[in-house]
Amino acid sequence: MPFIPHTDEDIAEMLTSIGANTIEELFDEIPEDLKSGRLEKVPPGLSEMEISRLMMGRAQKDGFYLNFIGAGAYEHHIPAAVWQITTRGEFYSSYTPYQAEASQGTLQLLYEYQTMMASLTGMDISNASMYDGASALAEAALMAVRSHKTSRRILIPKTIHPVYRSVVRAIVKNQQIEVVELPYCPQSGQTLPESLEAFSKEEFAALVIPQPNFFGVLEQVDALTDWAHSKNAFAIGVVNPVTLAMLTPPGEWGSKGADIAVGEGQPLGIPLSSGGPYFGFMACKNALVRQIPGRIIGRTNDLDNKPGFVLTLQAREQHIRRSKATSNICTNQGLMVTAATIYMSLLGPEGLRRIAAQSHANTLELVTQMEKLPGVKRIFSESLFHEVAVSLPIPAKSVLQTMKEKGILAGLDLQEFYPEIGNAMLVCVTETKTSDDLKTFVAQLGQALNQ
Amino acid sequence: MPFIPHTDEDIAEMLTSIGANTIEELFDEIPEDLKSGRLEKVPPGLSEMEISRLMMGRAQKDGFYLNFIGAGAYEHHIPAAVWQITTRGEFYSSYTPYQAEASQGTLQLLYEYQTMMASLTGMDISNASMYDGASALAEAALMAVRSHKTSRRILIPKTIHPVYRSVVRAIVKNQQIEVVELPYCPQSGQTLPESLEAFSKEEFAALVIPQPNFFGVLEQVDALTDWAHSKNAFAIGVVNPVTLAMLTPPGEWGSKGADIAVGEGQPLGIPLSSGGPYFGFMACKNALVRQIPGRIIGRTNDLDNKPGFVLTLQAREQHIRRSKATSNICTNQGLMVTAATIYMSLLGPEGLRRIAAQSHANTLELVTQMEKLPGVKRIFSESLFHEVAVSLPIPAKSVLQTMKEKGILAGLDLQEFYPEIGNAMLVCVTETKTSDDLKTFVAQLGQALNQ
Amino acid sequence: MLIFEHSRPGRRNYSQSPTTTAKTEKIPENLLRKTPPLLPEVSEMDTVRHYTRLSQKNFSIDTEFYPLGSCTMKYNPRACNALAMLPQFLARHPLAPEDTGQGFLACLYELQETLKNITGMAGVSLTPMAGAQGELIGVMMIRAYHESRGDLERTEIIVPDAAHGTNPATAVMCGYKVVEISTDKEGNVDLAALKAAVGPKTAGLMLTNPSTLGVFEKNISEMSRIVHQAGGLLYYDGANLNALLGKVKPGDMGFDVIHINLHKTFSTPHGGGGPGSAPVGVAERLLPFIPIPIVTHEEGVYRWITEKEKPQSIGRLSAHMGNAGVLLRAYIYIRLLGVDGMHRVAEFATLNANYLMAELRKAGFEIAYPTRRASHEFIVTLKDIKDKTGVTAMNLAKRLLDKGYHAPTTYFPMLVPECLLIEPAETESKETLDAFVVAMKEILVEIQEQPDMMKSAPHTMPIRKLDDVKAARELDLTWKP
Amino acid sequence: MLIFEHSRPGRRNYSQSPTTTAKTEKIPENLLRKTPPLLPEVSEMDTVRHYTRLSQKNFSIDTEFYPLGSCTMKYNPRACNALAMLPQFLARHPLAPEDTGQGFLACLYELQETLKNITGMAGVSLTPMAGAQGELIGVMMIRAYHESRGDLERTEIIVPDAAHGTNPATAVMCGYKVVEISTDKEGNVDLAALKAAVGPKTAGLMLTNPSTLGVFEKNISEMSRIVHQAGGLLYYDGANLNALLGKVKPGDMGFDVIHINLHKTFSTPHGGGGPGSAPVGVAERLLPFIPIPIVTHEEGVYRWITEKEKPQSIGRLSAHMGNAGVLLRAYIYIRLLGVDGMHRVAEFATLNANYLMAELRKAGFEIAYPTRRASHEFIVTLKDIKDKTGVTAMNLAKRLLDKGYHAPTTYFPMLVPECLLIEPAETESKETLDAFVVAMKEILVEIQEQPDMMKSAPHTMPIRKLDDVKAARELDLTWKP
Repeated sequence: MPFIPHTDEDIAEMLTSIGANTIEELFDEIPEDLKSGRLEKVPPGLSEMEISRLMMGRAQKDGFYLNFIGAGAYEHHIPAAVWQITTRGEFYSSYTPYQAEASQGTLQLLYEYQTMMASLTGMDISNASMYDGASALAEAALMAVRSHKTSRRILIPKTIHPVYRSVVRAIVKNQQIEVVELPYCPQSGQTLPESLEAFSKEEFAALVIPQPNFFGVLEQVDALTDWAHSKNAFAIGVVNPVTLAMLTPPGEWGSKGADIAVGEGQPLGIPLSSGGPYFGFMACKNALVRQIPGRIIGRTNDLDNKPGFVLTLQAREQHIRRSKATSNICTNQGLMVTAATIYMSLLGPEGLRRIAAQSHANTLELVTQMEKLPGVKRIFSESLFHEVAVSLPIPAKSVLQTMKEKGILAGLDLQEFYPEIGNAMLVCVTETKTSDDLKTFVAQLGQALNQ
Repeated sequence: MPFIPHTDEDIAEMLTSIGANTIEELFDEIPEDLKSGRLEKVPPGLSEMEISRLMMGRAQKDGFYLNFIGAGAYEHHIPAAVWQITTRGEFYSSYTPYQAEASQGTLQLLYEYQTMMASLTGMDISNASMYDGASALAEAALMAVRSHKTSRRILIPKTIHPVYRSVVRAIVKNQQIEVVELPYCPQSGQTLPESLEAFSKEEFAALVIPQPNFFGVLEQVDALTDWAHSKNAFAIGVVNPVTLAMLTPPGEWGSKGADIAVGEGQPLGIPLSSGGPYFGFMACKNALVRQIPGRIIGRTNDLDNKPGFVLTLQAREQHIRRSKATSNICTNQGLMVTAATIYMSLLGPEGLRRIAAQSHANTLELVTQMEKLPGVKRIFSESLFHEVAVSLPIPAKSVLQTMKEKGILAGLDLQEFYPEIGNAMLVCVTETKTSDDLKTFVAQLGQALNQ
Repeated sequence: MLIFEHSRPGRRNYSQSPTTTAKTEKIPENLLRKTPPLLPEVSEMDTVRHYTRLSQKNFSIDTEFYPLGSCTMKYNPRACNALAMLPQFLARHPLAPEDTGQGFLACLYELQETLKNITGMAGVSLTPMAGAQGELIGVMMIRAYHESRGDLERTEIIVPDAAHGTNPATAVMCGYKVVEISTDKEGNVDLAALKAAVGPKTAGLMLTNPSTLGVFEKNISEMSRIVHQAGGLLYYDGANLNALLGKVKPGDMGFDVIHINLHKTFSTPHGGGGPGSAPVGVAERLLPFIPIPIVTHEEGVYRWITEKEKPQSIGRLSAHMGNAGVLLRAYIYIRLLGVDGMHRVAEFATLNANYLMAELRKAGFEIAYPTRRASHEFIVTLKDIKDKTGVTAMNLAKRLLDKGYHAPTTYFPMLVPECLLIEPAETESKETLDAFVVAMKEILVEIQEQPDMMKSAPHTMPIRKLDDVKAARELDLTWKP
Repeated sequence: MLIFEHSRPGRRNYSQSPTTTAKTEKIPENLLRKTPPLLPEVSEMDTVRHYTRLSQKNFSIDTEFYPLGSCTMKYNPRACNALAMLPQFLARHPLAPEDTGQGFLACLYELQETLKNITGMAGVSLTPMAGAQGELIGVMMIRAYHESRGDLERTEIIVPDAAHGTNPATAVMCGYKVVEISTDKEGNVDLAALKAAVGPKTAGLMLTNPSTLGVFEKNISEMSRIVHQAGGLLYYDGANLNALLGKVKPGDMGFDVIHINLHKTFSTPHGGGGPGSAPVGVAERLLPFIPIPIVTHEEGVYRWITEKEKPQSIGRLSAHMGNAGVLLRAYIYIRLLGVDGMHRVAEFATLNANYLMAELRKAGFEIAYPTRRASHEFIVTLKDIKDKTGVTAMNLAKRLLDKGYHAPTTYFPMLVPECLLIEPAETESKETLDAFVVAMKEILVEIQEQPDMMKSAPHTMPIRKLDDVKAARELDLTWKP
């Protein structure tokens, strides 16, 4: 009986106390015809030794690759301290901090996290996290609509991560919210402010602005933000937190700053892990504080006037407001935020800036080297950050396949999401790659193109 | 400046307080001619990311093998909880528990360890550990000589781990202690009680008795212990703690029980790790408590009469007794013992018994299957535990080499230590091996013999 | 002390700072940050020390008993964490090709299949990242189902008044109107109220069984008939699945869609409030609408099902594969339990709950539904105590902290006054339950003898009772230098 | 509560118990255990909970400042632990062939070479498992050296009275007589006493520099000359190497043999009292005697040096390769520091010590050697305070625990009455030192105003002052059921 500590004596004594003869008797309120009998497809139990052998075998089968895929999930070095502390039982196995006095560790950490994220995004406040970047954007859209009163339409550029667009659509759909897509400039790779002219007569609750965008290109965030505000729409920034160590934060975009900033928190110390768990972040201006979904931690005082931390503004939440809540969201991604907070503390502003700067420099270096190969060209003219879309003389699919066999995941085939671009792949280089790695990449790419 | 938190301002303020102009000035008492200047061969610093890449590369180079080598270090499954708890900062980075009030965690754990080890060995008391099994045996020999008064001679059978014999020799040599070796029976693989007759006229401080011995064979411990006592010598048992879940503990050998039990603690949850850190254990009868080296924890009361734990009998130790101490030993292997204590708690008596029983069963199964191959024979007739010496038709060296190329470390070549045995290897099977592993072993051995 | 208060300008961790090479593109000036963000400038040691100390201020399963009703705080096996964090699993990019993740995908596939068998559903999607998202997805599928049939007049979701707050909140997020129905004295849904509520507007009924009152909904088959006859679908909130694991399959009770809180029943860590994970299971008729990604298996090769194969799918709800690492932990837990262990979970969770209920009743506590069996949890009400002494359920909860026990769930479900919802879970031993009863008895005495001390509890925590009103009125959500 | 008190007969962890197959050899009945050992029968969760809680009762570097003189309690980088515990390193058997451990052996080889460069010695062996074993090995080599020359009359080892207790204990274990020499008022070895002590019986001198008094032995070159002229060898106890790292090489000071406490200078974890690791370095003339195993390197291949290649070696002192995993941690630490970081260690350790000494002096504490620079540590004496108030160094030490600081080393070195040996180490920040000074000032006030409270400290630990005498008189070393 794995994980069940009862001895035969215990069971007998407990049944006596209850006044039952068997454990089965405790289920006597369940109609017999509903009882399922033995589960026929659940395998027999394994010992920890056996499951360890099985999982290690599977992990080894999956192996290690030299990875140049980004596209929303980024490989950064994670300091050893991050997960050694995060997986301490007191963080790992604690519950949501409803009992504040017994949860000051988690609560203070979340307050620190909120402070870091608000500053990183240039916003006034931050919640204690969302599920992931995509769902955070969907919640931001709902929040904008809730706050806007008159419009239920959201403008989203095509330069946003394509899956984010799908997720937003899926979530907002049932609330009669319309999602309108903005085209991008095939030369610059940006959402041009001029393209907004077509919408100048219409009303929108919000304009979504990615920085950098899915192609790794930097958008004209000031003009876009100001346009949104000129139209009385909210500006929602979708940002990569690591790049914010170098780039202007959403709170400083345009003349008034964006209203809401969201994004994927994964780059802040969360392993790639085939896609999760990650965490989304959401920060906003003070004016929107009562519309923000998710948990929020506040500092207050105890009976002795000592400072302490509590979940606050719970009146927005489902367990109090039920059908009138700002969202049905109940959990955050507590453990991931624990890791991210420790990560940001270990890096500090200068460390994070260097991560960003070195990722940027490595990407530029790689693209410079790649362009020396015949037929390989950077597609977009505008400044990029740490991702680059490159056109190839042959389909990306075959190039990626060949390089994979050499142990390199060279990038993402853009065919599925942007077929109009032709043979192209999206390549990301972070600080984790050495100049030898870049040389290997270029050499293998050269060979792959010649096959 | 890795790990040094000083800002330029800090340095300036600190120097001002000291009244010095530069940090270099603080070294002004050191004669100039002794100063070494720049270290010319220490490499430049790496970031954590760089050293991680380096070490992961080296680890992958070393790879994984299906291991059948034992010979003093044993591969057992280590529950995940063991090291996740052991590496908690409060255990990992704490100092020796001299300040008892600030070290009750480590002290109580060590008291629990002492209780477990005393019971496992059948002894009255245990110390808080030694460096490793080999040095523990050497300390046991010194302890026997200290306690014996009249003899400075120790009888050690050749069936003890050959390196243990070397270590004992190296350590006791300078104290004018003589080590006398006992032959083994080439048929049974045991130290025969009859072989002791030759020494019946001589005086010894102690007889060392391994169980199981280096060949994996079970010794006639009752007769050997009784012989020692009949000669007024101490009986020192050298045991594998996992086997003690099934085998008679030293404290119950013969009519009075052995006087001292020592051994290698590694099988109790310590990874193989190319040889260390492991820990030695030492337990003894009450009569010898003031002669035992190393740390000992005792339970006592505090000012409120609440029970608590302290280092005790420190009057034996070097930091109090200096040149009159029982040993120069100062540290124990605290962190390893932390792991072993958690391991024993997770396993319990029945879990440990099953580990032992399954290791035993697997070894018997393998030897049965191996003996079906022509020219492969179990060498010794007496009962074995979880190791077996097998003779081969060709030199073990070539067999081991061939099997290694197939990813199997098939055993230890006995040539170096016991050239008289001929072509032979010592094979160990623990509970970690499946019946598929055993089949693979036999199949590969068959092929290796045919090459 | 906040981490920011350890900070000094110019301090940094050199071993965490990569050297930077010169190469930079000319990024337009207006796109570059002017002032650095307010991240702490502290040493690695100070970070480790600060967060290690903070962690020690938490209660957790690894340190305390958590009889927290509706939350199923059971032991989180350390092996699940260790094996889900094997370096190859951590390093794998979500967009890496399927043939570089066959080991990972095999685990997910087997998890899907096992959950289908356990719940009796026809299909399972692992994508939801939390219980609330599982609910959202479930109700989205209900809506997609009705819409696919052109059945567009169904605008209401029925929810019992005892339900989790997420149920009505979710229904609203999916554009539904919520109709609440009442509970009878025995803790069952009022069948008459249900009959009165259903009709052509009924899209579905959301239900937890055992209910949040800790009792099995005896009339479930009849309810299922009523709702289905009205053309509605049945949604199962899997929050309390632990009580029925291996005993009753939601599919057999007539449910059309279900979410399963892996962080409850399958012991993935709560992590101080997440990440959760809540796979959804569906009956045959909802299969076309199930969200992707889903893993399929053909001739020894695992792969993702694509949008093209599921054109009616409600789509994607996360950027990648939901909380993949949580799924691995649940998979490992299930393999450790095995079929025998699985059947025992509900048995021993139920044994523990009924034993604790019996012992607390003997100790003098009032049980809210004394004629019923506890499922895996039960309710104690302090109404009488409060009327007589002024000591509230919250006071008792805080006093338990002083005694080294996490508080039970308080004031939920709302329909029982001054309630404590108590769920011991199957991994706690009889001795722990007995020690908890002793503490509860001590508190009964303290309530009589020291009511003022009780009202100002806790007394031994790192902090005393906190001012929630001040927190909400004078918002202090970020530290300012 | 002891783990045994959570135990119940028949309870076990099923996931940690392998299934057993029938096969057993007929083991003679007398060799089989009759009664099971007294190991706890507890659940996995109870084990995790018990030891997690126990850990929280410890002070540690990860939670507190440890100004513990002579122990060099600096930050233990988490990366060192993580990388030394990579699965392939953990899984490798010590007797596995060398070609399956080239990565591991490369680390050891580079560690040997780096330590040679740092210490200025001609050879290094990594085998010693602790400082005391390093000493033992060092003195064994001194003995082997004299014996190899037929110089058999050297029976004495000279040790300053301020030395660590291990020094004289080690000399005795090697069969030597110990000759103690005194210290002058400035904390230097009394040169006259040394001259008087040396002679044809002198095998060697054991010395720590900086000495345990926290000051640099100024006359070291002269001492070296005296001992060498008498035919003796110089042994360097590397306990205080942190103060000189990258500044002075022991080899340049004339030492013939040295041990290096990796758990001090190279930041391997103390682990609650071990494992340590203490490589020995030797000058040219001792090279033949150095213990094995040692790693060598030929044409890109690493291998162990064998007994045959070192026929005069004092042999093996451990069953395998000493504390291999500790060596890996030290190697990683050294690579993280790099040459620049290495030079800074001593500088900042010395800066911290001199700053703290200056501040404590200003606060009113009496410094034992006020005319000297602190090395990486210094001594405060409370003799005056004790004479006036009865409050002892031990009382102050215990009171510091209440304030969240580990106590300094007390009553060592023994020749300074009521002493506190204080070593802050380089990884502590100025703010931490300043906060410590504040606490020390508070204590000065408390000594005056509340001497009785001081004498019964500590007051806020999990336990109050323990009865050491009872512990030693009424031995209770194991729990009995």
